[in-house]
Amino acid sequence: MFDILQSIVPTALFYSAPLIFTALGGVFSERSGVINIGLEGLMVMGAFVGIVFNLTFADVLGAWTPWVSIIVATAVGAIFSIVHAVASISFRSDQTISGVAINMLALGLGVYLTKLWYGKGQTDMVQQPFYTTDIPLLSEIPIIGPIFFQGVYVTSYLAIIVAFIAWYVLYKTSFGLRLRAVGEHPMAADTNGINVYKMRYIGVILSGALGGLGGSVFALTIVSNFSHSTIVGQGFMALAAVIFGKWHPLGAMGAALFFGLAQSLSVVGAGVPLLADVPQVYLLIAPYVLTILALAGFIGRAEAPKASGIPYIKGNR
Amino acid sequence: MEYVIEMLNIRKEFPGIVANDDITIQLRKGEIHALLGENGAGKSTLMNVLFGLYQPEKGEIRVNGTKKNITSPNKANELGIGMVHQHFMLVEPFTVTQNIVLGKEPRKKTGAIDINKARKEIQELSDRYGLRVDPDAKISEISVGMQQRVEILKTLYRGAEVLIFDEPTAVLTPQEIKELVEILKSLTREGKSIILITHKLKEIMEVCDTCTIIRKGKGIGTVNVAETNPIELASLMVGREVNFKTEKKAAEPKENVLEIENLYVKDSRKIDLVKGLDLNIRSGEIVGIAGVDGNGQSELIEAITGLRKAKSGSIKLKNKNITNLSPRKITESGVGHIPEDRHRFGLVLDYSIGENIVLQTYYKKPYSKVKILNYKEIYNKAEQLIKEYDVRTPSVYTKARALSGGNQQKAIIGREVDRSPDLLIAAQPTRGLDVGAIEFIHKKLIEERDKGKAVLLVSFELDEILNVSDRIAVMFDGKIVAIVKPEETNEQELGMLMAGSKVSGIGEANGK
Amino acid sequence: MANNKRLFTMLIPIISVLLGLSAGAIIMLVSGYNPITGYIALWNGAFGDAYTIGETIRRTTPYILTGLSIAFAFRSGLFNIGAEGQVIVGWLAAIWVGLAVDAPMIIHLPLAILASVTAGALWAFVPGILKAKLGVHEVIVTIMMNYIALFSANEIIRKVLTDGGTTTEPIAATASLASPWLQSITFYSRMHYGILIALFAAVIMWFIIERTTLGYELKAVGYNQHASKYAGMNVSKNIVLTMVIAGAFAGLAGAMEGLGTYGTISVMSGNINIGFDGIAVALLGANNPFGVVFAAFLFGALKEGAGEMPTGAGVPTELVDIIIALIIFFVASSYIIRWALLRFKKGEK
Amino acid sequence: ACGSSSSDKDTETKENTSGSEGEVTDFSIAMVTDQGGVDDKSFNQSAWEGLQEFGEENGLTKGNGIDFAQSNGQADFMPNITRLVRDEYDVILATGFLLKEDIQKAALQFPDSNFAIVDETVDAPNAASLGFAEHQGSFLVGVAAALKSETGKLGFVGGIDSPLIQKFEAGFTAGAKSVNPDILVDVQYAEHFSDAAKGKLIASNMYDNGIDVIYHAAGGTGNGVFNQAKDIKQNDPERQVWVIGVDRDQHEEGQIGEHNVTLTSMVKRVDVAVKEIANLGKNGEFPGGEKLEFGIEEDGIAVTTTNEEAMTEDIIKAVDEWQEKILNGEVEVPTNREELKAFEESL
Ligand SMILES: Nc1ncnc2c1ncn2[C@@H]1O[C@H](COP(=O)(O)OP(=O)(O)OP(=O)(O)O)[C@@H](O)[C@H]1O
Ligand SMILES: Nc1ncnc2c1ncn2[C@@H]1O[C@H](COP(=O)(O)OP(=O)(O)OP(=O)(O)O)[C@@H](O)[C@H]1O
Ligand SMILES: [Mg+2]
Ligand SMILES: [Mg+2]
Repeated sequence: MFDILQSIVPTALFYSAPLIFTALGGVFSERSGVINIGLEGLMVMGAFVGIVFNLTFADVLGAWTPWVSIIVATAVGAIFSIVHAVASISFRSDQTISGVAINMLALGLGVYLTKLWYGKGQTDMVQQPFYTTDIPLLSEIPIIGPIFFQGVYVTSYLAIIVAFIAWYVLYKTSFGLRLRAVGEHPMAADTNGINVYKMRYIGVILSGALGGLGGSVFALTIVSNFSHSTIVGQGFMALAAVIFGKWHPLGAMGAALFFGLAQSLSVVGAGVPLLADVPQVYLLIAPYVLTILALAGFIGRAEAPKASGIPYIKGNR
Repeated sequence: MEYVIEMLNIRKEFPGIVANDDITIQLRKGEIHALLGENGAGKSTLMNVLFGLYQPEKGEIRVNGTKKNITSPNKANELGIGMVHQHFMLVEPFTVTQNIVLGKEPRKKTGAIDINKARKEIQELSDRYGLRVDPDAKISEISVGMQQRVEILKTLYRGAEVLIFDEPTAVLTPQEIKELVEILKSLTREGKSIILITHKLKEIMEVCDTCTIIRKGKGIGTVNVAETNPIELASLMVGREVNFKTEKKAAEPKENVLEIENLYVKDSRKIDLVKGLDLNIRSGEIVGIAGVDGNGQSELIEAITGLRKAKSGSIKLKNKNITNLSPRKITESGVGHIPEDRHRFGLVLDYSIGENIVLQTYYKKPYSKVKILNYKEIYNKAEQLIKEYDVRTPSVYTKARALSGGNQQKAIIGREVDRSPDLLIAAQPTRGLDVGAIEFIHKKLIEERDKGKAVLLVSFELDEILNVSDRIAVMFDGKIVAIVKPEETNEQELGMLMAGSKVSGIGEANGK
Repeated sequence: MANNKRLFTMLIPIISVLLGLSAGAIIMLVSGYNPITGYIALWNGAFGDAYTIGETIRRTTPYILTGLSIAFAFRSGLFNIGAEGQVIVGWLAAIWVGLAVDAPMIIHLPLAILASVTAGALWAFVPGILKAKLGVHEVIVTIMMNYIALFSANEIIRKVLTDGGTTTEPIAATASLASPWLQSITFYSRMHYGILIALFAAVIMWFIIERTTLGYELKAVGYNQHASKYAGMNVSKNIVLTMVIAGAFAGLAGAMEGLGTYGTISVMSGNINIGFDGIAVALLGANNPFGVVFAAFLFGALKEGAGEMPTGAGVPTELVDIIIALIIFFVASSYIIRWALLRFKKGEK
Repeated sequence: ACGSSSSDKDTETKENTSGSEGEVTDFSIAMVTDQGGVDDKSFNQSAWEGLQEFGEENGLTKGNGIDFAQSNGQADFMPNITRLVRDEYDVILATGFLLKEDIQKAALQFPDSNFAIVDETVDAPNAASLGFAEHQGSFLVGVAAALKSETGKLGFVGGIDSPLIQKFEAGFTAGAKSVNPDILVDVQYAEHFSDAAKGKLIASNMYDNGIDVIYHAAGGTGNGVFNQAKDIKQNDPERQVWVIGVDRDQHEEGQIGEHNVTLTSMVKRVDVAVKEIANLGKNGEFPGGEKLEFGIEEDGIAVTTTNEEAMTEDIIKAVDEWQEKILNGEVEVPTNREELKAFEESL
């Protein structure tokens, strides 16, 4: 039991971390009233930037490279998401359409530039990815330490910390109150003197930043290079986590952890004698079936922020 | 310099329509100034201009004598102008406190909202003006009246000196209206100035000092309320004589159409709201249900029409049990329903008027055959009904969304009445409508009665109940507690009954 | 006024395409390619001769159907991200019938098509029923169903349709949509009769949505569930039905690939993207069946033409993805184009 | 492994067509890539290198006697093949089993052209099938793995469970067991050729369970395996964890500081096969309808020794011995699970 936990928990954590970051981005965006189906594209952008920056500056920055890389990817993700913001907030475009376009644009741009700069469809592997470590002090706690704090990526805990920060920001600060108000009833917010457009821009840009962060963490912990198949569906899983988690930062985190755990279990399960005879396909689809069952069984109905998806036009009811 | 607000020669256009055409209104400090006009006359538009939601094409606004450019609600707030909108501007999942402080939150050093401080400030304001609220309740859990008090507190919290009320009483029960009137008076006592939009002339006579009238976007003039009367106001507003007392013959009720026995219905929170209700309605009579909001009226109607499941008891229509049938079966059995919330239930706002006209009949001949729609028939019908019911719309192809509330309501009434149901349920049918439209709708209800139909009228307007009904059933705590005749009662007595106190001589009745 | 409106609905896609292509030209210039040779290659790749035209049409065919699938769901207020999985199961079912059944063409082909439609419909029934009965968000369920479809289909191909292999035998000729005649006039492109089915499906969708009581109900449910309930419509039934019909369209797209283009099904590694691209097609086509046909054709031509760009002009094919994305942005932001056009018109006066 | 290995689309190597030098032939050959470009560091790249070498020797350049058409997906295969037919190439070569159906169809449709496919068999008089004895190479890396392992537990990570990848699996297991009949081989399939996360999850689980050498035949999914091994090495340089690369020398992927976790790689010399078929074609000896297998004997398969530290003399010696046994027919390497079973029983 202890052994199994010790192998499941750290793997679930590294699998979940990129999803947590990205899903938190989705929460900010959708809470402000802008649907973000473009999370996948934001992750692609983050992965691309994270890898390219890492490859370029590894010699200069040494051990700091992965950290600087994810910061840069965060910044570029934020800037990139402005495209979605301008289209869906200022130009009143359908937010779903704009998000789909973001996905295509990011992948097209990423691979196009890779080919332009590297002359081939995929980059080399980075020399400075993230590595796991034992978290000082915490890893020495008996039982809990080895399970949760040994051989883990610091970025996994960063993701969990960011989730709590996101919760604090959304539910305890005036910024969060305003952001949520704009997503529920923009006109009420407007008549209270809140700049709806500004808040929505911030929401979307935060999603870009966190999506970029998620993508770069994924690339630098798991894949180590960039190609058109670096991000294949993780953004959509993050979107699922947003909804699964009922648009709540901690809920989204929980959902992402659930996905990680389910994936990890399906791999570990293959080695458990009891399950050895179960055809592999059942283990493969188990995480997805479990998600559906969880939703149908006890998560149930979830209401999106009321105004999400609707462009705000001053004076319209 | 005696005016706090002056709006001079304001003009505001929308694509294809001039909503405000050279309107002037001047507000004195400490007065309550009424703004009166038919539906679509341009009242809300004018006030939205003052509140910075719209920019006028022409004209100027002066605040305390100085010209100001009000470019946003924020600017209006800064100038001490607050507005209580017709459709509340409240964030439903938030608490009362959160809604009030939103945009101007007291903060702790950590950056978090200082909820305790906010609560204290709200308490002070609410004590001072008599605005009773529960600071920690969610908006979705409190009554409409309290929601309105939250709106008022929002403006006061922002230091408003001038308050605009857009049809504040349209959604309130008589009790709540009384409270509001007290609040308005206490506000003016504290030196606030108020602009009040309302369709209820009685209210204008009761609380207002002056009244500006607009008709079809044009300013007609301002009168001193003390020097006028409701009849004059109404004709100024409509441009013709208006009848107040609805003309009707005595009812000639015949056989039972609707019989409800021992009905129990739960609300969405799974609490019993209708608790053992008995009621019957006969053909050729209008039964009005009087009651304070939240005593189970909505749940009763939803149970009759099949929109909500009844827990127990029976509902019979012309001796046929229709309890818990599907809405379609019930409609087909002969029930028409003018719903309380016309935007939520009554219309598909993105459908054209024509498509809305066949909302319950689209699957029947001649509107469709073998499941294929016949748009020619549909629009023919719509043309006929918009003429008959005077629905003012550019065409039958116009989306319902683009119509004014009054015209939307007329379209719904046309649709429901035209199907000629044995039982017509009208819930708050005149809410928010101008006197002309109200008159029209009352006439239609009575016409139906005279054709031998049964009509169930639910309204918070005691005037309406007293004027239109042949029998009044008073609903309290999920039951009919009394049945009275309109000519044998008065507002005071009804008010007492609605509050749950028994009046000697009438006692408990079950309508049999 | 009304005239203006119609003019704008025509103009905006055209302007958007032009803007997208201009942006593509700028990107090529900046990255040191010659945009003119680039676009000539693109054109030749899509319409250069009978063969490429045939291939463009072939590529357009499934896009039309997945586009219709997603557009249909959107009209009822549902977001079907699951077309991807529905295509896979449709494809699988069509091939299965194509392989397993022995019958004359007049029975075999319709049966195979029916199988794909049913499979897609069933696959979409799951998110439909969960949404209708339990209120589970269809977006998550359809995403999960995509993965389940992928892995299950692979397993069935390996274990049932082949003996541990990765590609099935070709289906019997009696179940094939391929047409020697169409192939011969297009220099052996893989164009097949499926395009007729796809176009017919567009007409069907238009008819359902615009002319039938079912369409009337579905749209009403999409706009306002409360009013639909009030009007006596069965909201749950309509949600399920919408998903089922949407799934049927997507399943049919699978048949196009299975019975038309490939004649086989292979184990898939990851997404096939016909479903995801369908989202863009639907939105580009404004969820209108004929708009979808137009958008699918644009998509098909650009994607097909892209293949020629590296060989013809040295430009990476991804440029086309960038161009498509930009076109989508421009169409979506039609408000601003409208606004600019109006200013332009006013300025003229 | 596997044609569909991860894959990338490619950029054009910007070479200009220039006049050719040297001895000129009017023979022409072109290739269609599978889902990936000629720079995929794998399969397609190797094939293109073979063609280029052939071109150099015969004075041909890209667009002028040799060429390639890149496919980004299944939908591109047939158009690419047809385009090359219309451009009248003498031999059209497809790299990867994914193109099987299309080449089969094309061969029947265009009887006047010659076709060849790598990694699959097609049946047509004008088509040649170029196969590799991956099982042989896998057998040899299996030998190396068994000798390297300290725990007696090996892992195999496959991309998609298919006959081709099973060939790797069977050969690897047979090789390992030939050295040490008691050795355990844990076989896992990711069901994806580009799911690095899954690869990492599997590798993590395997290394946790005491496996110390993993052989991957999983394309991009293998990235995750390398990452996990390197991560373990980074934290504990003393710990012995190894990855065996596939298709080409994956030494570079295994580098971590001064250590390298790539024990060896099982290299498929697609270039050798491609050059061979080109030469046959040029000489008018195109082996239409035949099936050629490139094994150790034909230089079609190789085991790398780039990691000198890890591939000790002993191991190399053992590998050479087993190679000899395969060459002289002493050992018949199994190619699927059934043959493997029989093989194991015979041990
Ligand atoms: N945003 C808008 N765009 C276009 N037309 C509008 C808009 N807002 C209002 N109108 C039109 O302007 C006119 C005046 O509307 P307004 O809301 O001011 O009427 P009102 O007097 O408040 O009516 P009511 O008594 O029903 O509240 C109406 O014809 C209305 O349809
Ligand atoms: N974008 C718009 N285009 C056309 N008319 C509009 C638009 N926005 C609002 N209106 C119309 O402006 C009018 C003013 O709205 P207001 O808030 O006063 O509602 P109303 O007419 O009183 O209806 P109700 O009381 O039923 O909500 C309404 O008639 C509404 O239909
Ligand atoms: Mg109004
Ligand atoms: Mg009104």
